[in-house]
Amino acid sequence: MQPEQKTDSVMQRASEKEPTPEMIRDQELFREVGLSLEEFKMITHYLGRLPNWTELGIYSVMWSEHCSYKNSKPLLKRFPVDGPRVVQGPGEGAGALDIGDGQAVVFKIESHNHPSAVEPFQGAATGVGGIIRDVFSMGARPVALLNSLRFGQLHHPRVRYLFEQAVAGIAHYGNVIGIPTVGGEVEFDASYDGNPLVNAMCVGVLPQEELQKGVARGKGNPVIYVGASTGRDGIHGATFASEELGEDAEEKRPSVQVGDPFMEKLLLEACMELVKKNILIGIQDMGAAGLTSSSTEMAAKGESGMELDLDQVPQRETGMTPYEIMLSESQERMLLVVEDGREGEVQQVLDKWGLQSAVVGRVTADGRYRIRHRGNIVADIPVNTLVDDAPVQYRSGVEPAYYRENADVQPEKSLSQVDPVDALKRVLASPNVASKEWVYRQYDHMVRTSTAVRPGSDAAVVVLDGLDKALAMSTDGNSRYVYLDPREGGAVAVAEAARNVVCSGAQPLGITDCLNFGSPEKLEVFWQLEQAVDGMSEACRRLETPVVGGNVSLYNESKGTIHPSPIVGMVGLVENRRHITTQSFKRDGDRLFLLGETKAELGGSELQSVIEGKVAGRPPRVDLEVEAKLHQGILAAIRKGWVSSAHDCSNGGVAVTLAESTFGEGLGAEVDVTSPWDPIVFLFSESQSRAVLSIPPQHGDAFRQLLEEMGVPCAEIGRVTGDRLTVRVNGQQVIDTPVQDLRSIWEGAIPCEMNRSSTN
Amino acid sequence: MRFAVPVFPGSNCDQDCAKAVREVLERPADLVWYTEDSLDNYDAIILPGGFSYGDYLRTGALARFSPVMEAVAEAAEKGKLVLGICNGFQVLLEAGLLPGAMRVNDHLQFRCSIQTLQVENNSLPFTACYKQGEIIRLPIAHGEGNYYCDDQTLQELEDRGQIAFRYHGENPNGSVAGIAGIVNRRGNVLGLMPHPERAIHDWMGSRDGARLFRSMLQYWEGMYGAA
Amino acid sequence: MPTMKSGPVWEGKTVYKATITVRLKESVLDPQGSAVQGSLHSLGYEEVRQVRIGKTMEVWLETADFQEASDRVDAMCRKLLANPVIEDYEFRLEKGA
Amino acid sequence: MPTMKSGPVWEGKTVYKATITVRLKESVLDPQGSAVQGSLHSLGYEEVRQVRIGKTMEVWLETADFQEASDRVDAMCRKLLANPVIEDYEFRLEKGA
Ligand SMILES: Nc1ncnc2c1ncn2[C@@H]1O[C@H](COP(=O)(O)OP(=O)(O)O)[C@@H](O)[C@H]1O
Ligand SMILES: [Mg+2]
Repeated sequence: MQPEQKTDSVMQRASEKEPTPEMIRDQELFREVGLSLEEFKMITHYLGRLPNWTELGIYSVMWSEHCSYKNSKPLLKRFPVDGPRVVQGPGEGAGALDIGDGQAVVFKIESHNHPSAVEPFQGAATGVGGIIRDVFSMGARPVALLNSLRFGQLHHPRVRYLFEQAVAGIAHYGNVIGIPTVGGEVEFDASYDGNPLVNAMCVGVLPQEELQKGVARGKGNPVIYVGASTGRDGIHGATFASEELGEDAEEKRPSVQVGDPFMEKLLLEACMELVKKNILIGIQDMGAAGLTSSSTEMAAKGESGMELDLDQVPQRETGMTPYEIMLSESQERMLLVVEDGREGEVQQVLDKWGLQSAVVGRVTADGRYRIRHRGNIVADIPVNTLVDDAPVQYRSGVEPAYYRENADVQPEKSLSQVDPVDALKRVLASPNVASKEWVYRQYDHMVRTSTAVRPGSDAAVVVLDGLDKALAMSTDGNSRYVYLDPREGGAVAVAEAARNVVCSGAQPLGITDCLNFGSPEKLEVFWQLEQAVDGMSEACRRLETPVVGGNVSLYNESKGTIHPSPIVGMVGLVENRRHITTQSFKRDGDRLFLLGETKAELGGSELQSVIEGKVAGRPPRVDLEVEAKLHQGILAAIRKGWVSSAHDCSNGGVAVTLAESTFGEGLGAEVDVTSPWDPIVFLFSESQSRAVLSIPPQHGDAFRQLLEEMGVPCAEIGRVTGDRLTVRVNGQQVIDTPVQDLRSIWEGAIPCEMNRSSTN
Repeated sequence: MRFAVPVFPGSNCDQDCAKAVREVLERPADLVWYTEDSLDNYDAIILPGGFSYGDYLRTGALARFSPVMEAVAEAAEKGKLVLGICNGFQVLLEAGLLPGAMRVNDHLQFRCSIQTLQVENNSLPFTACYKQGEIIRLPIAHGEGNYYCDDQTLQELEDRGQIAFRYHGENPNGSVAGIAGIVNRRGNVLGLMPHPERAIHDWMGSRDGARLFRSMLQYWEGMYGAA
Repeated sequence: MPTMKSGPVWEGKTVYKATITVRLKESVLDPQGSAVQGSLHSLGYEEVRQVRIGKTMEVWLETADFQEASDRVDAMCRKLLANPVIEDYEFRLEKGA
Repeated sequence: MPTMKSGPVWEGKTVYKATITVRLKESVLDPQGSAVQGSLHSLGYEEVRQVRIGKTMEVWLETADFQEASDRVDAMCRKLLANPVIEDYEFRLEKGA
């Protein structure tokens, strides 16, 4: 066919209500769907004519930040993505790493921030549903879920409502589908008052030969649509996610989607059966930008074209236009490509699970993306212009003034006079540090009977059926540090995630990340993004944990910009179940060791936040060489069977590390240390690369010798005993409190806040 | 002794139950699709937890009309052991194989935690390996475990020793009289909200659930010999 | 209406809409109602004396006549839509979409 | 919608009962309704064309007059009882327990 003939045959308008191509141009209607004049010109150039409304919609979602990463692509290139274990790096639904025995772990994290700000229950629930589809569309059996959450201050009733509903939504989806939610993290800060963050991570496992890809290949092969029917829900969700939450966020409410975890459970089982039968050429979920992004990406990856007939698409509302069908983000839908003639086999499996399906198109060889509706061609676009040729923005950031001003702040001085017991109680009562049981007791964290370390320890551990191995996993990110110094903060996020995994007895393998930032058009925000990516990259290189996938969520602004919040999802491998270690003290009489060096680092600390109500100064620095040595030392000791408990030092410093270790079994500790610092600094400094380990008395000496040989600073600081936490610093008793008192404060803080009413 | 684990659309503890039978008892356990209408080849049935039919309408309400439920009723009638765990319990209530009904937890939240229970009657086919009055720990994970029955039914349950387990200490869902699990009059059908299959190894946090399965095997061997 | 078959009359059948209300029996404690009442109080609605929560179901069905529709809906309620152990139901039937 | 005008209040308060119906907006997917519809079909009720499931709430409250009761119930709905993002509500108010 000649291009000119085709242009003639593309319908200009699918409905009377749609603007004509000329109107789009003359009235600059492209701006309404988030495209710039420049981008509109590019589209016109690629098509060789004016786009109609449907085509414009398709470009707008495919070129949105959410799908095209137009602002972040150049930065993502800086991440290390290779390594001996990498089976699948960024570019598919999820990344995959070799875990031996022919198996791979498949995992990814994704944001659902904007939908959760508008409708927290469904927004969070559909976020979980989406990330699960990303993992099983790779052919992997999902085995665990995690999440990372950011909310404003709990004294606002609306914030309580958002928090309560988002947690309930996450719980609902995971519980119903039957995948344990084994971990996560939550931070509270005023910067999230109007813009909460909801990131969900899913981890799956598969035999490597069953790894699937999202490709469409083979001219004439059928494209099969499976799952829920398409409605008008979520239209323009991808664009919505790529804009600031303005005053009109409320009006964008129709774009809220409702999740059906029951449907997804059926879809999951059906897809697992199809994978086992080995009949799929390609499979991809319909996530952001729905049918449009799944089908175009499959065609682009397969270097093919595709022709879709929208009349075949199952629809649950009448009179939907091509624009609406293409851009709908109805949930629980999948797109499959199979060999011509094997539709029947697919059908059989789908029928068993009671899923509706339809052949909605065919793979073509001409690189065109062609859509039919009621017999007319309503879009005809070169596929690669949607996916590979999406415009990219190159920017460079500007260092914000606050960063310079913070250089002079010295919180160590202003905080040194605080009473240690009072400080400990206030830090333990801070919702950032307080027990998150209120959250995770709503998650079924035991279904699948593989959870060896339940939520509440440094990392969760999930055992693998039939193998002696286990997977440790954790999500981390300290947004205050990143705000104060994005480069350090980015590196710390990776280091802390790895440290958590190590303290559980695992070798860190790799990460997935979610970059939650404000508007990249603000050059200070872009600077934060750039710096954070550099810090994370550096840490990933040094700790040998490549980035195998991730997600970017920009434009997180409502009343102001959120704290820059890169989240790291780390997966580690426990070689032998005997190595699984948790943070609670186990035995009276065990010797206590503090590994690592304590410096006077209170910038961005929990202590500063609860006492002074501010985030200022420089955050703790991380020396990646030191960090790596710490990991090796802890793992070596664990593998020798010498470690009763291991808990890293993070928010709230050594004081919180010690207190939290006593809570599990109610076993107290007597600690006696010498330190160059004031007691308050020693106790609450958040210096990196530290952990507290308890060691049975008979192994203590050998342990210390091993760690010293490995170059890890190692101080014996006391022992596990009784039911009080007692701490002497430089001969002065600074804490002597019953564990039970501390525990009630720590356990009660969030439930107590949440018992107050909330409103939507 | 051969176990069947019926699978409804939305069941999600089916594999866990089968695995528990294999690991604790070393006996075969088959997953049986909900469209099956015969369970003649099995000696015991475990209705698994999960969200059959999404728990839509009422928990267990839609599953009870599956063909396999007629076979379950038949098996119960014949005196075979039928164990309903969590959603399985809810299905048994809806199917009328056990008295009462389930309401949403009194605090309205889903609750997952390891809970202490008291064994109220150890003379049942499901509880013989426990001591009378023993305090055990089993995980729960449900949003609707708030068992209800009227006063007369409760009195009957008490009088006839049909209460198998009661929550000890905290009542995690508001159930009447702290009931965690009940049997039918004949004692061969047990429904309970806690998950014994999630407590069979120390690394799971408790292994008190293993003895429930052992009790079933012991009972069966007592009836039919160790085949 | 998304999944509904076209016009109201089709092969001699009529579309009826049943609006069914299912309530917990009065003797059954309603945990949701109590919780909502608690929330209303703490939001400052202290004048609230009691709250009971039930379900409302709208069922569109196509039958020969009103009587058949009514019989069928009643049967659906008895069999599936309400649980007689703890719930009561009532319904209203009207003609048309 | 209530239309009664409030009269002068001479003495104490009156109990009103509000019957509130909360439904999913028409454009919002109702997976529960679809599942119930599927079950009704497989139970032989093939005449069912669509099912939508919502909530009904009965709230008893004690206020000075009808108008106040009506205003307060409306506020409760907006603030707590209905989720305006995905649900619509309506209510009926009557006097007496
Ligand atoms: N922050 C990031 N770090 C690394 N890889 C990323 C990041 N963001 C996105 N990617 C990768 O880019 C690819 C496209 O991502 P995305 O469009 O989010 O996938 P999906 O289509 O499943 O939503 C994915 O493979 C993803 O892993
Ligand atoms: Mg930690």
